[in-house]
Amino acid sequence: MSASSVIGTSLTMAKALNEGLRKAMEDDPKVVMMGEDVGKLGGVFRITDGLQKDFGEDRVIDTPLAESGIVGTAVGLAIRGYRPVCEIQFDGFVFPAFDQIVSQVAKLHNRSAGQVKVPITIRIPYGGGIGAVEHHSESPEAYFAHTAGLKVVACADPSDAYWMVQQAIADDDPVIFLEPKRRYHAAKAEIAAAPTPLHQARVIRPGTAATLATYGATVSVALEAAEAAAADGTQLEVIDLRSVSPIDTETVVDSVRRTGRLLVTHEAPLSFGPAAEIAARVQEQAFYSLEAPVLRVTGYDTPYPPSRLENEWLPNLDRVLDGIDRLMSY
Amino acid sequence: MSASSVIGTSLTMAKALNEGLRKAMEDDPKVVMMGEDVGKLGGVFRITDGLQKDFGEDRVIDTPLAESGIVGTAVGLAIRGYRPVCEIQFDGFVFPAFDQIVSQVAKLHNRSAGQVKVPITIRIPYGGGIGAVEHHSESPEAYFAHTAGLKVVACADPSDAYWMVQQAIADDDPVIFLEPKRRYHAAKAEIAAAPTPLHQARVIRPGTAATLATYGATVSVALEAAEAAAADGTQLEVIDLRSVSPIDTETVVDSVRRTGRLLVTHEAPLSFGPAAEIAARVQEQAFYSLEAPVLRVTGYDTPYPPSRLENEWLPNLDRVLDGIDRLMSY
Amino acid sequence: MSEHVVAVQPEPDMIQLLTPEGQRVDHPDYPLGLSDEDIAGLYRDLVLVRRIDTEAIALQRQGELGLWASLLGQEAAQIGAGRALRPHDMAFPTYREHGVAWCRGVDPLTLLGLFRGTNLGGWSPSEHNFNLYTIVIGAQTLHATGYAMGVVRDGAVGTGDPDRDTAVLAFFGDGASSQGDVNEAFVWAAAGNLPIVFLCQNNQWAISEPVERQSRVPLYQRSAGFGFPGMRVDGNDVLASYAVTRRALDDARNAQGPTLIEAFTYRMNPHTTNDDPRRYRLGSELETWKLRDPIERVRAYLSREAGYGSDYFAAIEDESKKLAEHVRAGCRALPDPTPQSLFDSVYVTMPAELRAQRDEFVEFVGSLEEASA
Amino acid sequence: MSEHVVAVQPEPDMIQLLTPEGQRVDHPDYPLGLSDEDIAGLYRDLVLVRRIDTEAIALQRQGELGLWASLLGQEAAQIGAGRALRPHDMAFPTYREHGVAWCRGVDPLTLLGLFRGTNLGGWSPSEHNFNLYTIVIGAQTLHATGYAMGVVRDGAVGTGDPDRDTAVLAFFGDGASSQGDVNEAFVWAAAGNLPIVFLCQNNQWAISEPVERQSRVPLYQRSAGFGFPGMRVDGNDVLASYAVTRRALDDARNAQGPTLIEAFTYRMNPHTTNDDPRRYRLGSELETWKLRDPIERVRAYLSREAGYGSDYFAAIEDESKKLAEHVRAGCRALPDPTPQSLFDSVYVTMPAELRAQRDEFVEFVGSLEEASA
Ligand SMILES: Cc1ncc(C[n+]2csc(CCOP(=O)(O)OP(=O)(O)O)c2C)c(N)n1
Ligand SMILES: Cc1ncc(C[n+]2csc(CCOP(=O)(O)OP(=O)(O)O)c2C)c(N)n1
Ligand SMILES: [Mg+2]
Ligand SMILES: [Mg+2]
Repeated sequence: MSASSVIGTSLTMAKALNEGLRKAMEDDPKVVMMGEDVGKLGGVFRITDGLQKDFGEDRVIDTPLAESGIVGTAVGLAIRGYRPVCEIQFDGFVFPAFDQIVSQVAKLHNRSAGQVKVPITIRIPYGGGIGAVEHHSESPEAYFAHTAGLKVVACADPSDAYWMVQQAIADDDPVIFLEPKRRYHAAKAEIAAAPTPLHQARVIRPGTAATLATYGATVSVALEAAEAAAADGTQLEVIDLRSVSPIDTETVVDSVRRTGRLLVTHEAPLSFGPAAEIAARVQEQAFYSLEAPVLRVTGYDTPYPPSRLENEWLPNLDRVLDGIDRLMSY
Repeated sequence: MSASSVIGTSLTMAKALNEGLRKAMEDDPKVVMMGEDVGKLGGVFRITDGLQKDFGEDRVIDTPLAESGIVGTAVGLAIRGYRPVCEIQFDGFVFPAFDQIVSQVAKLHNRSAGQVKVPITIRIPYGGGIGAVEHHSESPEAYFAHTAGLKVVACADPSDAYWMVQQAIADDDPVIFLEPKRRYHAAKAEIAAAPTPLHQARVIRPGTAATLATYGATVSVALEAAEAAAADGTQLEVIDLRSVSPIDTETVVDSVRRTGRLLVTHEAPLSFGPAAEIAARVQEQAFYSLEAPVLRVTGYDTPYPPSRLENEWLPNLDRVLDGIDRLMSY
Repeated sequence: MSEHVVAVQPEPDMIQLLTPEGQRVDHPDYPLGLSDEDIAGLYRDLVLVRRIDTEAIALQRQGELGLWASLLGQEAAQIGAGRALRPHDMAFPTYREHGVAWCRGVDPLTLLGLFRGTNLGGWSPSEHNFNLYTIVIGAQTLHATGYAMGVVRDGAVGTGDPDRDTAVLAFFGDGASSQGDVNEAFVWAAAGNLPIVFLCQNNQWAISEPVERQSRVPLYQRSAGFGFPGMRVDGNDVLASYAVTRRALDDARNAQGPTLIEAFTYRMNPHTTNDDPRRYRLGSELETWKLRDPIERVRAYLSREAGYGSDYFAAIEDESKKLAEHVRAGCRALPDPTPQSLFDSVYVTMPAELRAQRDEFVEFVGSLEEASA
Repeated sequence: MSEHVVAVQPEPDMIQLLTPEGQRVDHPDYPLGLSDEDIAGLYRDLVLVRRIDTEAIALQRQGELGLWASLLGQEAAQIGAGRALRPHDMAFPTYREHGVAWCRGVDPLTLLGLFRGTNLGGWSPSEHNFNLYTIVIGAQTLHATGYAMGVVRDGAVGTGDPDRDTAVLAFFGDGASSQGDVNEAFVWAAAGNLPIVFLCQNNQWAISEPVERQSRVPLYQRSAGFGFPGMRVDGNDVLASYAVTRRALDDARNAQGPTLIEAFTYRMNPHTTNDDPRRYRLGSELETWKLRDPIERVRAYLSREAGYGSDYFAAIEDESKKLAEHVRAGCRALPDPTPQSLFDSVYVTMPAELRAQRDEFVEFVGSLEEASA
């Protein structure tokens, strides 16, 4: 299937990503995929399914089993003029590559005073809710968002998945691309005819009573919560941030100026997490508009729990609604 | 010199740390020091000076040159019942050990449902202002503070340095111990007779107009700023947080309830940094007391710059005073 | 003890003491020193751990486990190594060493909890001298190395006292051999002449990647360049696995330093119950390896050469059925952890802010229960 | 060309083509193929990079540089390797390869900027085919490996066209050999049969740690277990360093795969200007190595065997003085970066929020200047 034909069709997020990657490879011969099991197997989630068959082993590379090596060699490929797309098999396995990401990928453009570009995309299936064992359900975005030189984005629906992965790859800056793995096979959705700018947030449900901002895996939870709250007469405005770094603060602040209230939700642990940054900015930029403090509903400050407890740990519908209740009680 | 004799004497922070480590080794034969150059050389900052000579090569270990190996073997030593103290030579070199710290050191106690203790202390000379080359001036505390299972503390004066390093080592939980390297040889100060609890913040200068909260390397800047502001008639309350994780939020909130205003300063970059967490908590817990938004004066969202620019980049006296001006203008 | 013949090795340089056909072979450097009764005991181990594995796969299919990483085909490497350990030795497993866990006295149900999602590793490492499963590839090799540093510092090596001298056994896979951590562990072990044995189960695959993706030379050769010996053993031969590991552990205990053992074996099942190997390997490969089955050859030896009869095998079959029953019933009965245990054991001393988070959580969960009551 | 004698190697297995006394030696596998004029050129390189080093140390003492990492004693390893590169080959240095930088045409002043703190690495890697200095130990070996993957994908290896076939040269230190990244680079290079040469300058020390802390066997042996050859060269012998590196680079270009070269040398100065080696090593060690000085032996050869006279040496001394002048004056004249350049080149496309941060910063800096005016 030629990728351009998917516009207007309905796809799962997994398929949309696959089509997006295929399109990126068609558009630019310098794009290479690399990672553990991305070739013959098509990745443990099959996101790169069929790409090695169609583009060859030189462009879809089953690497040795070492994440620092994957990202470190991607840096070298980038210096040679390639545009590597690394797959990290699961969120919890990105840490062996942390040094290469933070000290090399993020800094090389700056180190070279702009003379070297590092257009690497690091794809990370992230987040919980799939009943997995340890290290397979984490949300490491805050680590990367705190690192100057990196961009961090998360897709939440198939159309964004299709477009954003192409935008990330085409971007001359390094991008950490978060894929909410538990949404890979959720409801199909239509692929839009054109992309939204990569770092622009989107109001995905207008409302007046309060703003609910989130991204990635928890966007669907936020929409459910807005549905439930509406049934109770509370109209929530839901924002899909899409980009964790940079954050489109303006869209959030605009909304809060209208609603006076903000709840932020994500799966990453609470303390020093992304919601803290959003709270800090919003209370600074919309101080006089806030009728309540910015509240946060997130993963707890514990390691990701054994899967029998993950539903309690995750910011689920009940917890978000409870947060909204607390927010409205001010 | 027997360590107990230093109480009441005046020491530099470097010497105080050295005495604190010595005392910890005397008190518990399971305490071992490990790292690059910590033995014969006494560390590049001489913080472990003389310890190998006095305690032997088995307890002060010059390791091979690999940070993942240093921390990973420390985990094994801890499982065997030891209490390892790892020195990371400079802040920017902790990242090769990131996986071992985040996925093993932080999680092993939880993984074992409490059956394994990991009483590892990871000492990191951190922060800028010493005219160094790349990777030698960073402030990585937010990465660790966002990681459940770790504790993160920073000493700011010789007495705290002496006591806190012993408390960190004696703690059964893993502690990231940040040493503000540019303060190693700053003014001597007297070693107090008894320690403050490790995770308790301290009001180091009382005031009424606004609260200035910080830790580690920027405590002295905050005190200078308070001095300067006092000359202009603005009485700032300065809090040395001492512990970045857990944060003693209560002490900060108490202060803000009285002053109505808060500025947080640290060297780590702004976005997704520690000040964001403090702002998020304070606006939540002291919403009705705040007369102005919580403001932040921190490193910028760029890689640490070449040293000829570091004074501009760091939260220096001018920048903190400017922040106070903005804070008071609400 | 039956007559021994020296057979041709199926792979050059691979140490074998029992051929796939069940014939005992001698190797000058690795005398076996086991009675037929001992061998019958190993046979029992092999059968029982395979049965646990079979049951676990079934339980996963029935939705009782979230996942299972099968050891099928690797029983001999694991039982051989596991039985070579002395009680006070310490072992550091990956996520697939169910056979070693068995040898270390870990209740299979505790293991299942991890794959069911009721715990993250429920046993006490110090009680069993068997560390928790480590999922991040290779990380445990450094833990094992550090533990061995502790052994040296405790003076528990090279004393000649068998109840004191202690060895450490670190497991890892062929894929893991590429990780920086594993190679750093080699550096440390060599530099410190540590009492550690690195046991690489080369099961030919790292999920979909054949071992050739990791190395173009046999993995046992890796250690020489770090300054310690390496050897390849037939990992489907429980006797060779036992003898070679025991020898290396003895060397470690006697302050002879580290050894790398490559146990040449095969992962006969998918990587985990989530995997579909039809996408990346030929069925014929599996067929070849079935001829080298680790259990069949011991059974052949016992019945043909050591005079064990159907009674013996029936008794073990019986025991195996009972174990299966224990595993099935026990797994279903594993209690879910309580919600508030989320906050337990994050720290030895729970910080006040986490306690507040827990208290809010408990209150919230209570309010939900109330609402739904 | 003078008569060659085969001398006894001072270290077993160490390749040497010029003895410390200045005698040419032949090695069957490494024909030199240089004229005396070429050798005189190498001599010039050695003298000039040593001079840059001397000046930099002085500049640091005068407060003009924050730090300097001296190459004293390692000139031959660097010039030999640097001159073995073809223009379109790519090199990946650590922080000490000033001699290689020289060969790659990087202005010494640009280098000094890094140590002065006016830049983080000012040259264009693609213009010089010389990557930026990398300070995180070992990280660059993976970059070099990835670059070599790109070379292969560009079809720039094994074509037989010398202007097309490209090799990659990765530098690292004896200390760095312990890092996971370096060993992962070996895994990748071997698995991909990549056109890369790993050049380990074993200068005997990693700050205060002697090489025995990292390995109990010679470092050149490390690569064999990964599946590619390694050899030790006399790193104080510029001719051997040249010939061995050239041969390895040729092999790489010809699709023969990777090579590890251990250049056996000595760091004659402190680790950096911050270091005090009296704390950890004996002065007598330095005295021994002075007898193996990399420059003296070439001078001895040129004057004794190749007929170069004092005129030649005086001319080079003259050039060296001029270079010193250029370095001294140029360093002092290096402009400080503008404050607002803090925000340049963090991203190719500056995000709006960072632009806002910059604008605020510029305004703030302006207000300070106003206030102080
Ligand atoms: C650091 C890390 N990266 C990736 C993974 C995902 N993963 C789990 S098992 C596996 C393959 C391991 O292969 P091998 O080491 O040969 O062990 P085997 O599974 O064959 O026993 C991978 C890639 C992981 N667990 N840890
Ligand atoms: C990851 C990392 N850890 C620590 C350091 C600090 N450091 C700088 S140079 C050095 C010693 C390196 O020794 P070696 O590799 O032998 O190179 P040499 O300096 O001798 O050229 C150390 C520990 C670093 N730069 N990077
Ligand atoms: Mg395997
Ligand atoms: Mg060195």
